[in-house]
Amino acid sequence: MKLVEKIVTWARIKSPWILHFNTGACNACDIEIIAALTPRYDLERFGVQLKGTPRHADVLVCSGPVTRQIKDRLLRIYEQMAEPKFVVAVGTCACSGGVFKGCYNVTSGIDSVLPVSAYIPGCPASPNAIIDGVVKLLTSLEAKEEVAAVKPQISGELGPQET
Amino acid sequence: MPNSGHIKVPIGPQHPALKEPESFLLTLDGEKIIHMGVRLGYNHRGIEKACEARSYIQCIYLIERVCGICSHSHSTAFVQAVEEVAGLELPRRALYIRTLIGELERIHSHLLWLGVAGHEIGFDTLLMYTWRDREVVMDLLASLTGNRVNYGLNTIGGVRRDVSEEQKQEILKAIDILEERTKYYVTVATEEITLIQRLSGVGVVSHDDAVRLAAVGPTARASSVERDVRRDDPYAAYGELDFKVVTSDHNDVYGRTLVRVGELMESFSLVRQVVKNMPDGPVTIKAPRKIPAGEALSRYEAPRGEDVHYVRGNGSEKPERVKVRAPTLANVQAVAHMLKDRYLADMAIVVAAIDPCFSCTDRLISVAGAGGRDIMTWDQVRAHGIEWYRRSGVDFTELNRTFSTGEAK
Amino acid sequence: MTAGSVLYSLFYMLIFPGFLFLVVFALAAEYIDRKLHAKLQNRVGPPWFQPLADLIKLAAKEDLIPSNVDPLLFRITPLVALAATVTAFFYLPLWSTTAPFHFTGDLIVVLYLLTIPTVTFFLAGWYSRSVFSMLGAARCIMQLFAYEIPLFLSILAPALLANTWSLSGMAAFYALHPAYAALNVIGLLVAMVSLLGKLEKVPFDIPEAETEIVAGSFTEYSGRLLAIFRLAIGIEMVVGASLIAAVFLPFGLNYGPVAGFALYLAKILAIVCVLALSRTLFARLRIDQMINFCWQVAAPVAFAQLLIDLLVKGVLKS
Amino acid sequence: MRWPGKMVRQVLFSVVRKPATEQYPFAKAPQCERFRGKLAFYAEKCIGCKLCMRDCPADAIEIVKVGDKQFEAHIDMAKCIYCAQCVDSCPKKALEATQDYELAQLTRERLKLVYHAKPPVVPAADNKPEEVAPKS
Amino acid sequence: MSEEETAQTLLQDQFPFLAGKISIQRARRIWAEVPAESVRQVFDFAVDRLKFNQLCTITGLDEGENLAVIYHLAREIGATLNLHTVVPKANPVLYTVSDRFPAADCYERELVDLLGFKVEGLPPGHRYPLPDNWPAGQFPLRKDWDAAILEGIPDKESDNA
Repeated sequence: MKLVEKIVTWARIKSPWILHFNTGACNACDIEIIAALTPRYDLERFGVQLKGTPRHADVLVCSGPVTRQIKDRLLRIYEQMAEPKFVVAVGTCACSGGVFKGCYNVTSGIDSVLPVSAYIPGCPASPNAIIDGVVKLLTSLEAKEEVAAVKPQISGELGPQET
Repeated sequence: MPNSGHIKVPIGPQHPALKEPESFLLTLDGEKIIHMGVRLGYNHRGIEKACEARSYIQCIYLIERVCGICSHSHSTAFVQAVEEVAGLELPRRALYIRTLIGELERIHSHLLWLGVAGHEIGFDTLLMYTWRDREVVMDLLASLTGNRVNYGLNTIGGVRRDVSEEQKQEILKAIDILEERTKYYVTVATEEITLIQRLSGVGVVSHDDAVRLAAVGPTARASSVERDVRRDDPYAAYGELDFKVVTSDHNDVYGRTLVRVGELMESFSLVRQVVKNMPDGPVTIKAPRKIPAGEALSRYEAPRGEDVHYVRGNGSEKPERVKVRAPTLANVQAVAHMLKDRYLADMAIVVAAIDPCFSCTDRLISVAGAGGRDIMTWDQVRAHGIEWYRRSGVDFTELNRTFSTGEAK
Repeated sequence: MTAGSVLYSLFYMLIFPGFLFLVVFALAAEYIDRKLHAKLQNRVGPPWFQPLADLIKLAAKEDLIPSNVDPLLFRITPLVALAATVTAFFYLPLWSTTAPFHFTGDLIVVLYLLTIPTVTFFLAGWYSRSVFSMLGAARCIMQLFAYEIPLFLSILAPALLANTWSLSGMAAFYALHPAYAALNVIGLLVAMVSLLGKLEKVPFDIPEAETEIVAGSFTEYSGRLLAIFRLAIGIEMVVGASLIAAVFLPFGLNYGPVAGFALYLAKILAIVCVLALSRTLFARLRIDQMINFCWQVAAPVAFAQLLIDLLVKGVLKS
Repeated sequence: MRWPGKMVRQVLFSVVRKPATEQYPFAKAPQCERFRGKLAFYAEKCIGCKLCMRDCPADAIEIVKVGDKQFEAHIDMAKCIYCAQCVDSCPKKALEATQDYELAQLTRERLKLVYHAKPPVVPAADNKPEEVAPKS
Repeated sequence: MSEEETAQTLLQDQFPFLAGKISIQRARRIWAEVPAESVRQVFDFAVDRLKFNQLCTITGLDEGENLAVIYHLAREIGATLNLHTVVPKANPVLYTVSDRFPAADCYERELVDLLGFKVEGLPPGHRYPLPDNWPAGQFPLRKDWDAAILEGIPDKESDNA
């Protein structure tokens, strides 16, 4: 039984299929996400495939501050995904609303709507940063308890790990 | 699919063909599109209002993020307007650098478009190759401005980063590579027969329609409408550079492809000219924090067409009013026209052909569909399906329960 | 029928060259297809275990079944597809002139068994009750009508020449007179094109055109059921390739099992590579273009092939 | 008659050619020197004019007075848009945009960055703020 | 005489009340103050006779007790004519130009929703640009508007606009 679980976890880590959803971003993060799939960065090395339907996807990659209009749809798409599923917030707006904080039609970041498993800041997050984030997420799945995988920052002090 | 009974297909907000959350409701008769409603506004963030609460410097970065692909276009259009209000005379070197980045941005945007167009018609190889080569110009932009996208180069009264001599050499080298690659794509685009079959005759807009619908940018130029702000209303350094406005009389997606590829070639020559005659001197002048009262209109030829920015100052640190008109708004009017009586299979490429940038468009607006219910919830889709069965003689009413996905069987 | 023979057939069906072998083979083929695709696009591509990982991961995911579909049909269609493809495999002579199971007329059976998956795709999509699935299903059937005729015609020709309706019989015939196989080159081309259509690969991936109708018939499928479908498609690729190999490339069937097996693998590999190349090179056709192509180009060419073989046969008779 | 498959030569050539893929994250290519990554703050230079806070488009940075002539910076990397306007605005060069872009974290809290002020007795030998392990 | 000055004189000859109301800001930028009642004639004249046949956009402004609107007209090559006209906030009525420029339709609906203009002759259609669950009488671009009003409203996408 243990072995089976091991194998399944291995399979999950080795084939994350992503669904990309723009929740009101400025396109910058979106083109960088596509760029991460093209030859120079080639996310398929890690088994990542871009899927069109929530049904097939394991990871929901969101970019952009959640606009009032999109919030519903975001939830609905998340519901349509099959367990186990993860949400990755790509870009500063997705992490916190960023520069759009205070615009009357945006909420603040994906985590105001969905549970987020990985934050990838950057405006836009460069393809390398996106790969870095994906790898960190996958390794965290491997080492069940999450934050262990994240290296401490080079300089400066980070906030608390869990609150 | 039996041609009895029309079926409504919601495309988006989440759909593989759209990298942005927009929604088109297609009414299909078999595979033919007989009506299309478009609904934008999923990207509506309310930027214009937010600008009135931010200082000019903060506004630059906000406006830059109206759209990530044409970020330099928007920020330049904005700072041009502000500088005109403030009555600043910019150093020529700054203008040249803006032009340089603008053209590089056009190159990256058009290459991007070529790849996306390939993807939309299932020609992923084209996507892969164009985006691979696009990385060259991305690296260039990164080394010039410090970021691959959202360059943050403009500031009121000039540009934040200068161009060094060795960078000029880099640019010329990169441009040579890109030109050679682009020549290759020209041959592919003009000779690959499966490509041409999918592009030519699709999404036709006649010259008169293009004028009537006020199309801008490559969409208009592909219908032989000579509109190019760079020539009609010169800004930055375009007055001193020589280039020709690329047009095509194909009126269809194929024409738009040719126009964009042609503009790539023009951009290469423009970049070379800029690098060659870039004057020396400072790249920025001291700009006041408080911008005097006044108003200005600024036009800019973004990769997708004409950007229009209107700025009114009131002597404070914050603008009184900022108005943005993005090119896609002018073009989206044409899409419904193009799609009439086309095949569903053409929808993706036709929409892509105007190189839509809905996030620009939606910075404030959301176009309501031309009649009819716009986007259907899944329940509505099902209701439709069942209704449609009944018309074809089968009754599934008892199955018409509300849609619940959570359950695992 | 003795217990021994029963055991033998069981082993044959389940282990080698039956189900297990097929699964491994299909995964390998999918890997080669994807890796080569990536290489052709100047990328690195997936690691060798990728198809396996995908399969296991999907199998371990939850199945979502829309509450307004018929659960039984929704679940059963993937299994039917899988069963049909696997069964078809047993009638193919792989590395000897005789297939494990054969009777006169098994050619027809194989062709129809290979049609069943497409039909199940149609049913799956049609009863998924979502717009995209239904469009995908409709396109499946249209495409079926488009490519089946050329495929049947092109395979009919060699059968006529060999004067038998049994694949094994054909294999035996061409093993005797290999020269005649050279006559069927045109048929080979047509068959390859039809196979592209059958496997729904670019330029004929219209039923699952991602940018138009999301994932076609499979839009509503997830988890285990999707895994089975993917497996069925993978096996269909191998079986289709094996069919073409058996009919059009009947070389080295009587050099004994080892050499024969190696040759067989080589043939399949070659065919898979051609498929990958074509899916790299072309843009997707529109459904109308596809149908026109199949009816106006492929079918007539196949018919020409038929005439050639008939003439040759007449010459032989006299 | 024009045959389809114009890209065939190019495509077949790439089979033998080395892929264009970078080996990231196994081999890290250096960033261009103008790259705007994570912000670094040199407390000993800061004079607390708070121009950075004033110009930040996303109010991601906060300068807190912790003592006489001692300031510490609280930077929210989840808000920062890495425009480096604060670096340009700072009159004393107390802020710098580093090359570090691998900022992904699994929790929002981990994205909050705190640069503590140095006690004035310590000479500002190297421009690095003191290394402090993440408190858990 | 420069292109701009020609346009200026032509306009002033046609409409005497425009004398002194037309300013040339710089090359290719002409601004004109037009009284609300005659804006449509000036507009048509500019489009038909002076060949300002491209409507860039329509900008709406909140000028304290008045609302204002600017029609940005452009020539294929060269100058831009900006017609600025003011209407009282109490009764902000405009006449549509969407019969001349189909694209103007959405610009004008924008004015209606965001600044509370009343545009007469606008073809019937859905409200635009704001979502359907937007509270009535709220015009975000007015200076006195406060985003706090949105707190109570559920964030839903409007399914049938």
